[in-house]
Amino acid sequence: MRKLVLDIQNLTTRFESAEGIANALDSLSLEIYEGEVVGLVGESGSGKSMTGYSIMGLVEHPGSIVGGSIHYRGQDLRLLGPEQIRSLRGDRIAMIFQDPMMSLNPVLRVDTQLVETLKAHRSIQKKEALQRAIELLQAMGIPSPEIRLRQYPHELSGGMRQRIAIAIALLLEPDLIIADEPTTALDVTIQAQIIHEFQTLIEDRGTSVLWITHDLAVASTMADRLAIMYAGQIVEQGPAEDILARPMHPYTQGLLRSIPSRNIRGKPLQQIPGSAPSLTRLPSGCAFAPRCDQATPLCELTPPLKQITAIRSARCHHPREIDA
Amino acid sequence: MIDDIIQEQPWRRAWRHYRQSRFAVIALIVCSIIILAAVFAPWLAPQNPYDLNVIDFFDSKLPPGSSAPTGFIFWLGTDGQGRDMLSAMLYGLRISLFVGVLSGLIAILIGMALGLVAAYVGGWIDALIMRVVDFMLGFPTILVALMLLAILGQGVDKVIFALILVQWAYFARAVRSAALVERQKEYVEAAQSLGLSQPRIMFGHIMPNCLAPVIVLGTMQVASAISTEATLSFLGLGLPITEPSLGLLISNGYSNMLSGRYWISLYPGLLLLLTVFSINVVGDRLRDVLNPRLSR
Amino acid sequence: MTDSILEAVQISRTFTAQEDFTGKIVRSVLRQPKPRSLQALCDVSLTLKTGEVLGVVGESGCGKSTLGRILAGILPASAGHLRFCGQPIFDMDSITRAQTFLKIQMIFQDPMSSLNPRKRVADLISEAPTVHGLISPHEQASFVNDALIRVGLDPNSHSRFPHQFSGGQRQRINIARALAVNPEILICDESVAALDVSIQAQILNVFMQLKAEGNLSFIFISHDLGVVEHLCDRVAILYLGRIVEIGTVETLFKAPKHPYTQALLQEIPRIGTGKRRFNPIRGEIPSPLSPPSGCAFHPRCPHATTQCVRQMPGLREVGQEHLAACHLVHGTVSHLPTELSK
Amino acid sequence: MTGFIIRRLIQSGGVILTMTVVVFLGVYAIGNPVDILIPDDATAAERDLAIQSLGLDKPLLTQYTTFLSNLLRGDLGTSFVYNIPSIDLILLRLPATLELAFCALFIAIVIGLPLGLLCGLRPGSRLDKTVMGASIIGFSIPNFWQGLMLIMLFSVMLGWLPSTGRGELGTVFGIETSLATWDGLRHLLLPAINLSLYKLSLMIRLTRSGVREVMYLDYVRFARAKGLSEVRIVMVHIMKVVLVPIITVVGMEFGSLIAFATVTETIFAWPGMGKLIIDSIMRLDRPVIAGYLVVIVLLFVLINLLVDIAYSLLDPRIRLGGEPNDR
Repeated sequence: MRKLVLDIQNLTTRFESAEGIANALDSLSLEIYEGEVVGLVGESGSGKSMTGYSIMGLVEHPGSIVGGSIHYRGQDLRLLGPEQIRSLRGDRIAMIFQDPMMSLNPVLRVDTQLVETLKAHRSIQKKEALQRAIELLQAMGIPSPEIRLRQYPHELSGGMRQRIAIAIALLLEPDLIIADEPTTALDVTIQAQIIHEFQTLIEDRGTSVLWITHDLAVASTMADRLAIMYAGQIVEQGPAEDILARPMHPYTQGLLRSIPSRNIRGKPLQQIPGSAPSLTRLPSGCAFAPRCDQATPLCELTPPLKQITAIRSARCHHPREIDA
Repeated sequence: MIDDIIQEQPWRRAWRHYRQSRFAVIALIVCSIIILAAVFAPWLAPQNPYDLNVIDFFDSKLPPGSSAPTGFIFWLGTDGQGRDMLSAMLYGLRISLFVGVLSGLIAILIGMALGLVAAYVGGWIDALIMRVVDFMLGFPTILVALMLLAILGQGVDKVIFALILVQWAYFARAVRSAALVERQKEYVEAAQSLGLSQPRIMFGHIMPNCLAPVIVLGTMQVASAISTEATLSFLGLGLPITEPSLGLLISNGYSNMLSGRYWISLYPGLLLLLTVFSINVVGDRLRDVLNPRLSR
Repeated sequence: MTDSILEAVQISRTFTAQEDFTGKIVRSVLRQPKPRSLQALCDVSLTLKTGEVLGVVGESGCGKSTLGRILAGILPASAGHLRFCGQPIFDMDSITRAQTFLKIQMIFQDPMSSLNPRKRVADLISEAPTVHGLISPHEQASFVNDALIRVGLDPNSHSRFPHQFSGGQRQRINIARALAVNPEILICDESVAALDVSIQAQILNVFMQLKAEGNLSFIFISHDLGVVEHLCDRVAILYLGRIVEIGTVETLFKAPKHPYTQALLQEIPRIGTGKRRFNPIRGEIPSPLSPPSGCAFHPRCPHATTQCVRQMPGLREVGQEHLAACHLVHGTVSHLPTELSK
Repeated sequence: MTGFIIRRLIQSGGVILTMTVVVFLGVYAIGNPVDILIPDDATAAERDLAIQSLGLDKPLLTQYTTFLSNLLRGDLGTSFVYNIPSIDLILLRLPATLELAFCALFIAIVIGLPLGLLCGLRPGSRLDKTVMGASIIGFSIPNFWQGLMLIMLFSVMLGWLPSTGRGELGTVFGIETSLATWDGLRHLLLPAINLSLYKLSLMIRLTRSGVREVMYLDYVRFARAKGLSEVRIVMVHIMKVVLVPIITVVGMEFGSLIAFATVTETIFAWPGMGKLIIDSIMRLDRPVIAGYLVVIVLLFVLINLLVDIAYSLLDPRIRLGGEPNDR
């Protein structure tokens, strides 16, 4: 059995505002093993990005983690002091964000932003740090990295910037990378390039990845295991191919059926009716019940997370195996 | 249950947000009282400070709470001419507010029209308007007003003219930048695609969406205009002595202050401060409430 | 009756940076070159047949949004002409032209910014038809009612503001507003790109239902090949302002001829392939400010020859209703390595 | 970059030229210039002579060109009151005003920046609420009244500080300044505080809103995710971005300080050019007014030019000509 890198149990992150209390994450449990790519899939507002921030200790006011635990290699991150968390961030656990235009500081040169990351965690000479940066940029498919290093972010294309952000995340060879929709803003051909380079690098190093995305198709080409999120909860979890072939939760089933390529061309798409509920006004019981065509009176009670097989679990009263 | 909040209209939502700051609500109340006091000054003031028949020169410079031989009590004392300070202040407030609000409103109209035209028409018209705006904004308000009044001379109309001239550019710039942002939005293209006329798009669609910054800036500018007018009057370049605004009252009392007759200058000053302060607090809150980045 | 409802003939569009007086002086003092113009579209010819859905696919900066706006009459074209039912639009007098463009409506990408936040739904929908005299003021209420039902919205929501709706509902309002002036063509510019998958399916179904009703033709602009394959009858692939390939969805998706189309199709992530490694083409889309010589795709093309560097390929017939702009494809015979044509 | 500076130079030239027209019209063409430019006690013959020598009988355009050429030689007429060339008079008073404005700016920056930063980092905290409330008072108090109250409190009631004049001057590096002597400092303190209060409030608010805007951006979040220390995040990633617009505002505000110094100098009898201009307006000493306007315009244009250059040096997006990346 492979070793656990990250073990999240019953994590609850809450936001309080004038509109009410919202559980952005509601008793979320997720394990990530060494060298594993976990795809965290959900639609907007499902809490998938908040999962990343919660792990990194980057939940900002007015939000806070109110329950559960996050163990990184046996160490509970919630019990660590700010300085200890900081020393883990970027070193052992790194994160990449969605918008390549925004994740680099516009007034600092690329080399500054790379070197400062190394210097924050290692006592290293600037020259040596630059050398490592150049090697990594090359591996990320950036031509003539020496020139790129001396440029400012706005002189680079979106794809280049995202490559640099990924290189920064990989600099210290972390155990775990949290990638929050890193290719969503990019074109298909650039997305393919970046995924290709990223995959090569993490496989060489055996890095674990939490790949957060709204795009099931992207997740399916990347991930070993999938976790599907709806309204702050993981509603279904299991090996990627297994879930895509035999989804158990009605939401996953609906999601898969609404993807055009899964339907017969020109025929109406099967759709999930309605829209996702606001987190401040969740229905009691199963959050998906109002949109679910398989709902029964039982669904007015909150469904527990059911371990259906050794590797599959779903948060549903009536999980069914249906070929999508 | 869901519908209570969803059905809420934009203005009501803004008010709900505004209400959350008790400080700002108090400021709004104070502001309203001040405006009412100014509007109804002739009915509220115990004495008509312009009526020479009721003013007795022997009552001059009486401290607060003194009473005249007629039994009339000067709650805030009297000034150098023997006028009741409270009455003089109410009338002064009236003039100050009149000048500030009127100049602000006219400046808003001019600035908004020019800003919208600049943003929507673009090209050399935009360039021309904005060069003039930059030119105006390059020089501080007080300086332009000073020079203008030095050339024009005193008078209510001249002060208002000067204040309009120094203010319109702020509105033009604010409206233009708001309108440029709005113009990029797809609803403008949708309106074009639906064959709506240019004026209809400009005034019916774009303008209502540019009002938030104008309201905020307008509030702040009225406060600043009142303050500027007071400064000009204090320097002796603003309103004539026949129409004493708060600034002029302060100026008149200034020479008496060092001899201990503080009330002639202090009370009008406090009223001026309260007026400008409460308007600014309201404006500051409006900025938070109407900021689209914060409200969504 | 003519077969084609809208025809674009060699449409081009250049954007030139505005230069003011001081700018000119500075440029002459420093002996700088004239500001480069950006060729967003170059000789784009398209025919939209009555009742069909024509997809326009491309990556960012390929000019697909510019094309949509020119076809909808929002942007003027720099060159070329448009024919609506055989009539040249740009030659019409301004009133007839405006009436013609009213028949071509657009559905935008961002369901929020495409609705004026200060207007109620009823006003949003009824403003244009009222202004154009299509309905009289006392008909408004029932008109709005019908329009909302048609796109699957609750008619009681007519007095709400846009922010009180979810993203999918807003896009339905957009559709209702466009339909309110009885258009014959809908131009959908990335109309489902900003929506979640489950909502996207709802809106695509609205489009398909409208298509089934038979009164509308569509131009569907998208970067999402899956959606295009599902909805469209024919598809045009744009690269750097030019059409590189155009054909029916069946032939183009099954046997793409242009190397760019092949790369696109190969590189979209699909469900069912399982975990896999991509084999991406090199390089990035060149800047339209300085397009490459010859075939614009040659710096990235794995098969580029010296001819590709020198000479711009024209669109040629490569099959039935199938055109491609590539030197290496002649008729049905392809000179490309066969494994790529799969 | 060179293009940018040339562009600004041309625009500055345009502003100066426009302003000379405005000054010319304002001072020479409006009203009866003869009454203004010629002393009242002159005889009719002297008047005619003066009109001819001043060229007032010539067409307006000719008069303007004469005005311009005189201006280029630094000649704007002689003050009626002091009977010395107006430009000389103004340049004599300039150092006192600059000294005052610099001190006020210094106070505003040294106190305003850190306070604004602290408030911005802790929005909604008690410190933030107090400082923000105080800053509204700061820019609500009319400058002149605030000056009066300062005198009232510190000079009249407490008797700590003098209320008028510039005090004893010392010489540092060949420049005469009140900063060099204890007496001078005591005289400088009140007017400097008076002048700085408004700018201080502005500085606090600008810094705060800048910090608030930047601190939630993705690149700050990314900097946190990289594990940088909080000090580096605040001082480099946040402040470097926030300072760019602040520095330009500081430059602009320096100009406005010189203008507002007119009020402060009047109240505190500070012998700068602000007091001079008010006195000249009162006495209708138009050559001095014209001279003041010309000096101020040149000063402003110079400041704006420096600010623009500084801005383009600080912000790489402008410095490098910012080629549009998309579309």
